[in-house]
Amino acid sequence: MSFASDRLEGAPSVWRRLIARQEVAVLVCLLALLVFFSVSAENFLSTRNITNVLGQASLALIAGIGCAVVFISGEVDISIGSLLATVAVPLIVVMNDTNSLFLGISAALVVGLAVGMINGFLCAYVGLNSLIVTLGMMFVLRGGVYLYTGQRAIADEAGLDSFIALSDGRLFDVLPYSAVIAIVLLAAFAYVLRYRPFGRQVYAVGGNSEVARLAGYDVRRIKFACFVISSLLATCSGIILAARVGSAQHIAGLNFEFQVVAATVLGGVSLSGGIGSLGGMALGVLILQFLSNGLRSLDLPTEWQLVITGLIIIAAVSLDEVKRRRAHGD
Amino acid sequence: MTEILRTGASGRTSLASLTGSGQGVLGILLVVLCLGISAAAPQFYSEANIIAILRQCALVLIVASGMTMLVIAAEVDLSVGASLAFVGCISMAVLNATGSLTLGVLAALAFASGVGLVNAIVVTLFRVNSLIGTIGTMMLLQGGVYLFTREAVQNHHQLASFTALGAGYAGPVPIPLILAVAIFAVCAVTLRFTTIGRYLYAVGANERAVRLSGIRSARLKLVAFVVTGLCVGVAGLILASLMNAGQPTAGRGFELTVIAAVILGGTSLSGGSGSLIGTLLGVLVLKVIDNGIIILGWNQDLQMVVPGVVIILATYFDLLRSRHHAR
Amino acid sequence: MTSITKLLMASVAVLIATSAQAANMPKKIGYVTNYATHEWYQNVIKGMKAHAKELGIDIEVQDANLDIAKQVSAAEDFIAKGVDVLILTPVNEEGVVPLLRRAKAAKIPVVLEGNPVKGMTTLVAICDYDTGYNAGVEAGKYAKDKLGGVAKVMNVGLPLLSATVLRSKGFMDGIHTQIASATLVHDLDGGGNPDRALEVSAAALAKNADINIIYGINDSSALGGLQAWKAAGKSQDGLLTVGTGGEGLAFINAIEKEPSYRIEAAMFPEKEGFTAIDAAVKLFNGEAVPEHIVSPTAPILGDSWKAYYDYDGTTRTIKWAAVNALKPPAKCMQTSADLKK
Amino acid sequence: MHDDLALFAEEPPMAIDIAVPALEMRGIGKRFPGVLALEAVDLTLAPGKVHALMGENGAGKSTLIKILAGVYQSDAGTMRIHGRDVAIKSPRDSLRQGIKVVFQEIALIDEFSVAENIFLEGHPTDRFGTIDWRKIRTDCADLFERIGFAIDPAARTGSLPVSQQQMVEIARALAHQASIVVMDEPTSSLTPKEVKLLFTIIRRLTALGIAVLYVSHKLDEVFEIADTVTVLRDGRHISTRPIGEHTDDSLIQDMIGRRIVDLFPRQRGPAASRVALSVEGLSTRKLHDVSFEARAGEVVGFFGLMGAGRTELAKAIVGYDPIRAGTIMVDGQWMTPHNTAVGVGLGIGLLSEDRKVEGLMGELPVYQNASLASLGRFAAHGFVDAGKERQAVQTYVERFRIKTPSLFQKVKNLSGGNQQKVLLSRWLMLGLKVIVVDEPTRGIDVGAKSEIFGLIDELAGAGLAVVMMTSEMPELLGLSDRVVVLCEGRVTASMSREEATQEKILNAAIGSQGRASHEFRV
Repeated sequence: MSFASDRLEGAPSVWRRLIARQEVAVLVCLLALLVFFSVSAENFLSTRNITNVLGQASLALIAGIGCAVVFISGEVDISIGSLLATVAVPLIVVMNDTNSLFLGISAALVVGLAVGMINGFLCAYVGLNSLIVTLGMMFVLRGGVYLYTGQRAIADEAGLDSFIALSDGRLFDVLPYSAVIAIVLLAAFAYVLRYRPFGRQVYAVGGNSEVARLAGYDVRRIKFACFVISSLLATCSGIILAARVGSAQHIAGLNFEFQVVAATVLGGVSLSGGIGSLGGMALGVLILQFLSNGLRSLDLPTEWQLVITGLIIIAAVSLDEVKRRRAHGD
Repeated sequence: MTEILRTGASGRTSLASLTGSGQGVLGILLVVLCLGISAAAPQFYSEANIIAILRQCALVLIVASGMTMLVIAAEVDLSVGASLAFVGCISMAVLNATGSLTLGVLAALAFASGVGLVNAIVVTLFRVNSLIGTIGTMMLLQGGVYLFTREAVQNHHQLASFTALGAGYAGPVPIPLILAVAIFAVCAVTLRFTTIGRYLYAVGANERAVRLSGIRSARLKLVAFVVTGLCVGVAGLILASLMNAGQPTAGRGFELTVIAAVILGGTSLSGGSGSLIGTLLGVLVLKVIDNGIIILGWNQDLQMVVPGVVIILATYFDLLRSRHHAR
Repeated sequence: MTSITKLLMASVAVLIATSAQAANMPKKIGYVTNYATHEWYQNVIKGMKAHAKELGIDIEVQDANLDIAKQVSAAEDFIAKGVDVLILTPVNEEGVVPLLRRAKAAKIPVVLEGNPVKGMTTLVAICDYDTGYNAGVEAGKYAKDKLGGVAKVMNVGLPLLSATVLRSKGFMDGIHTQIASATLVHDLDGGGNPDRALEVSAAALAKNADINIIYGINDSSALGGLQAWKAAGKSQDGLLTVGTGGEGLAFINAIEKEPSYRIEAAMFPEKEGFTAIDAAVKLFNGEAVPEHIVSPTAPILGDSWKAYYDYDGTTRTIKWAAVNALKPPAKCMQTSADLKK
Repeated sequence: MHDDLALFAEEPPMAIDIAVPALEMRGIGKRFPGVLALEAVDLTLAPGKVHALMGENGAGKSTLIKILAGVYQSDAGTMRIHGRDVAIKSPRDSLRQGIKVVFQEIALIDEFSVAENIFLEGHPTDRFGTIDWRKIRTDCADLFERIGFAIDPAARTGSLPVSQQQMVEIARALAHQASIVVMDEPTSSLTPKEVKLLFTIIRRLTALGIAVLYVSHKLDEVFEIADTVTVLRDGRHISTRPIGEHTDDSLIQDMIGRRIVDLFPRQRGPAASRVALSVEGLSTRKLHDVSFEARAGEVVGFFGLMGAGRTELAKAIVGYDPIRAGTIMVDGQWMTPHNTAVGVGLGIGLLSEDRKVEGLMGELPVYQNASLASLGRFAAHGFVDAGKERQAVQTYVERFRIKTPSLFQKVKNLSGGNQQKVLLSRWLMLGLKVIVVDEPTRGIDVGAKSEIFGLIDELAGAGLAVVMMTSEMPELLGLSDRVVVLCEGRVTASMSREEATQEKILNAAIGSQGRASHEFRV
C-alpha cells in the first residue's frame, strides 16, 4: 500500500518537521553555547565541571518535568519555588527526630502531595484560574515556612550517610546522584508522556480540552493529577536541595519558579497547552545552567548574568513566536 | 423606547447590583477588617496611622492604576518592581548632576515610559506572551540597575521640592496621596468615559474583533504599557524621595503586590473586565491587612500568608458570584 | 597631605609585615559572597582585592545573590577549578555545611566570613553582639544627656539572620547598662531593605507615638525607619537614630544631613576583607589560626567618622592607620550559639 | 488479517437484538438562557437502520446530538438504549453506552498524528499498559487502506485540509465498538466522491446491526441513504416517517413550515453601475490570482467547499490578513493591504463567520458591542457621549428588532440571531460602502435567518455592495445577483443569477484539480 502523502499539500517532509521543532533550535543553541565557553573559559570542558553542572541542573530538571506537565495540560503552577522550601521542613524535622531518611522523605512527600491536591482541587474541580491559585499558594507556603521556622534554617542533625550521599555522592565517582535521579525521572516521565494513555490524555486536554472531553476523558481528574505530579516532583527537588545545603532553608527556592518557567518555555513547551516535550524542557534548563556556569567561569558579575539571561529569554520566546506564526501562516 | 435605557441605567446604580458585584464583597471585607482591627487596637484609627496606611497605599495604587488598564487589555507587566528601583536611581543621579527637579522628574518619567515602550514592543511586535516577556525585561532591569550603580545614589542637593514629593504635606494630606488620587482619577475617567478606555476593554474582550473594526490594537496596548511605565515613574520618584536616595535594591516583590491588588479588585487576568474602583479596594484591603498585623503585634510572617489566602478566597467568591449570575 | 602620607606608610607597613610572615602565597583564592550588590560586600571585596593585589594573589569573586542553591553551585565551580583557598560568606550558616565537607574532601582550606558554620576551621567576623552592645552603651549615654533619660526603642530588625538578631539584642543590653528603664517598644522585621523598613516602621510609629530611638540592624533599615519618621511629619528633635554597618556612603550622608542620626555602629567592611585574605594565606601555609578572628568595630559619634574615612563626594577611602589601630576583642561577648539557648 | 476492527469483523460487535430499538428518546427538553432549544422531542432508532434527522439551522438538531453525546444534559425526558434506561451525564457515559458521535465541528487534536486521533478514545496498549504505537500506525493504515483513504497516518492532523480532517473524523467512528453512530452534517466539506465513500461506510455499519443517526439538511443525501426521517423545527418534533412517504416538497414543508420564496424576500431594485469594490490579481498563502468586482447595490455571492478559500478571501479584502500580490480598490481608492484601520476608513468591513472568536465581545454589554466601530462618532475630545451613543444603538435595536432585555445585557446571553444583528448594526452605525459577510446565518434559527436575509437585501437596496461568502446553496441562489465559485483558492466560475444552477456551481466548486488531489480507491 502506498500513501500519497508527499503529494498532499501541507504534509511536511520528515526533515522539515524536524527542523520546525523547537527542540532542535534549542539544541543548536546549547551546542553553540558549549563551543563558545569551551574556547573562552578555562576549565569549562572538564568532566568535573560538566558533571557539576548536571548536578546543579538536577533541581530545575526535576521540578521542570512537573512544570512542563502542567503547562502541557494547559495550566500553570508557580507555587513550586515556595514548595521547595516548605517540604524541606518536614524532611529535616522528621529525620532529626527519627534518624530515618525514609520517614523524612515520606513526610516531605505527604506535604508535597497535600499541596498538589489543594492546587489541583481548586484549579481543576472548583475551576479557579491556576495562575491566581498558585500565586496565592506561593505566598501561603512561604509565609507558612517563615512562621514555622521563625525565619531560621533548621540544620540536619542526623547526618545520615544516605542523605549526605544525595548531595556529595557520585555514581561511579563521576555523575552526582542528584543528576542520576533527574535523568531517571526524566526518562520515566518521557515514557509516561509518550507511552502511557495518561500522558497522551494530558496532551489532548491541553491541546483542546473540549475535544478531550468528547473523547470521554475526565478532564478535571487529568488536570488534578498534573498538579499533584508537579508538586511531588518539586518535592523531590526540595529534598535534593535540602541535601545540597544540609538543612531546611526558609529562603530556599526564591525565584526558583521564574527560572523553571523560563527554562520550560525556552525549551518549547507552550504556555497555551498541548505543545512541548520533556526533552525540550531539559535542553532549556541546561542552556540556562550552562550559561550561568559559563558566565561564572568568565568572571562576569551578577548584573551581566541577569542582563544576558533576560535577553536570551526574550529572544528565544520571540523566535518561537515567529516560527509558530510562520507555521500557521498568519 | 426609553424604557430599555431606563431599566438599564437604574439597574447599574442600584445598591443591589453593587453588593452583587465583587466590589461589594471586597468593600464589606474592608469594613469588617477595619472594624475588627480597630476594636482590638484603637491606634488603628489614629490620624497618624490612617495617614501611614494611605501613604503606603499611594505607592501601590499609582502603579496599580496603570496595571489595571494593562490587565483589562489582557496583558501584564512583571517588570514594574525592577523598574521602580531603576527609576529612583536615575532620577536621583540626574537630580545630583543638574540640581534641577524638573530634569530629575523628566528623566524618571522618560526612563519609565521607555521601559513601558520596550515592553510594548516585545509584546506587540515580537508577540511574546507578556508574562514571560516581562520576566525577561525584569531580569534586564535588575541587572541593568547594578550596572548603573552598585550603591544607593545619595541625595546631594536635598532639594526641598524633591523631598516634598514623598514626605511633604499639603495641609494635612500627604503629597503622595494627592498624586495617587490624581493619577487614579485620570485613569478611572479614562477607562470609564473616553474612547481609549472603551477600546482597552474591547481589546481585552476580543482583540480580533477590535482589529476587524479598524482599531489599531497594538497601539492601544502600547498606550497601556507606556501609561503603566509612567505610573512606575511617578511611584519611583516618590519612593526615591521617601528614601532620600535612589536604592537599587528597592522594589523587590513590588510587582506581585500590585498584581495581587489588581486581581483582588476583580479585574480578570484574561482581560476585558474589571474596574479601578475594584483595584482601589484591593489595594486598601492588602495594605490594611499589612498594617493591621503590625498594629496588632502579630507575627509579621502573617503578612505573606494572609494576602495569599485572601486572593484565593476572593477569586473563589467571584467565581461563585458569576456562576450565580449565569443561572 | 598628612592623610595621604599616613595611608602610604600604613600600606607599606602592612605589605612588609605580611610578606615577611608568609613564605608561600596561594596563587588563586575564590570568594563566594552572599550578596555582592550590597554595599557592605562591595567594600569587603574592595578590601580583599586591594590586599590580594599587594600580595600578588589572583582573587576571583562569585555572587550567590541571596540564593543558597546558587552559592553551593558557585563554590562547586571553584572546587572544580582548583582554587587554593576558598572564602565563603554564607547566605545561611546552616546551608553551607555540605560545602565545607566537600572542600575538605578536595583538600581546599576554607575561610568563613561573617557567620560561623559547624565544622569550620576559621571565621573572620566582627562581633555582632558587641557591636550592638557598644552602640547601645553610647545611645544610653546620649539619651541620658539629650533625651531626658527616656529610651523607647523601635528596632528595625531582620530575624532572618542570627547576626542581625545578635546586633539588636546587644543594642538593647547595652542601652540597659545606662538606662535601666529602657524599653523595646517595637521589634520589626524590616527585611533589611529600605523600602520594606519604611513601610513597617510607618505602621509602628503610628501605633506608638512615644518612640524616641530608632535602631536599625543595617544602615538601610535605620534610614528606612528615619524616613518613616520624617514622612509622618515629625520633627527630629528628641529623636536618636542609630545605624549599623557603615556599609557605604549612606551613613556619611545621613550623619551630615540628618540631625537625629548621631550614632553609627561602624563595622569597617574593607578591614574585614583585608583580614580574610590574611587568614586565607595563613591557612594555605598550614599555620595555626584561631577559630574566630575578630575584625574590629567601633561606635562612631557624629562627625568622628572623619577619623576613619576620607570622602570626596563620590567615593570613600578608608584610613588604614586608624582602623588598624582599633583593638578588636579577643572573644565575643555573645555569639549565635547563645541565641539557641 | 487485521480483522480486529469492528468494521471488518464477521460478527457484529456485540449481540444486538434486532427487535429492541437501539435508542429511544422520549420527551427530551432543553432550555438555554433566553432560548427554548428543545421541547418534548421523541426519537427512536432501530438497529441496522439509517435514521435521518433533518431541520434548518437552529431547529435543535445540534442540541439533541449534544445531549446524546453527553455534552449537554436534558432538562426533561428519558432515554433507553437497547431497552435499558440510561442517564448520560458526560461524554464518557455516552461512549460507554456505545454511542459514537461524529461532530460537524471537527473534534480532533491538531497537534496529534492522524493515527493517534483515530484512537483518541482509547489508545491500544500491551499487557503492561504501554501504548502500542506500532499497532496504532498499522491499524490506522490498514483501516485507511480498506476504506480507500489516501491520508498519511503519521501526518500532523492540524496540517491537513479541512475535508481530509472530516474524513479522519468519520474514520474515527469505525475504530470503536459502537452500536449507535451519530453523524452531524458529515458531508459539509466533502467532495461527491468522498460522499460516496461515506455512504459505503454507512452501509457496512448498518449491515453489522449498528444504528446510524444521520443529521443533515441536504435532501438528496437523505433520500439516498436514510430509511426513516425525523424532522425538527424550532426545537419541536414535527414528523417521523419512512423516507418512502416523503417527497422533496413534503420534506421542505416540514422543515421550513412555509414555502421557500418566503425566505428570500427580494425588494431591492437593480444594482448601480458604480463599482464599489474591485479586486485585481489577489494572492495570499491560500489564494491565487483572484479578481472580481462588486457594484454598489449588488450582492456578490462566493461559493466554495470547505477549505476553498472563502474565509481567507474575506479576511484579505478587508485588510485583516496580509496578501502576497494584487490590488484592492474600495470606491475607487487604493486600499493598503493588511491594515484594517485603512479598510474601515475607506468603508469596507467584515461580518466574520466566527462570531464568538472574531466578532463578539461576550463579556461586554450589547451597546458597547454595537458601537465599537463607530465609537469615535460619539466622542468629543476623546470623551464618549454615552447618552448619544446609547440613543443611536437604541434606534438599531428597534429597527432590527434585536431581542434583549436591556442595552446593558452581556451580548453573550443573546441568541445567535440577535448577536448577528448586533454585529450588523456595528457596521451600519459606522456606515460602510462595502460589507463582506462570511456565512451570515451560521448557527441562527430559521426565523432570524429570514430576517438576516431581509437585512442583507435592505443593505444592498440602500446602495452598499455586499460580498457574501456562503456554503449554503439556497442562501447563495436566493440572495446573490452574481455568483462566483472558488476552488482551492482560485476562481473557477463566475455567473449571473440567471445563469446559475446548483449543478453548474457544484461542478465548479469541485474543480478538476480537486478531483486529482483527492484520489480515492473505492
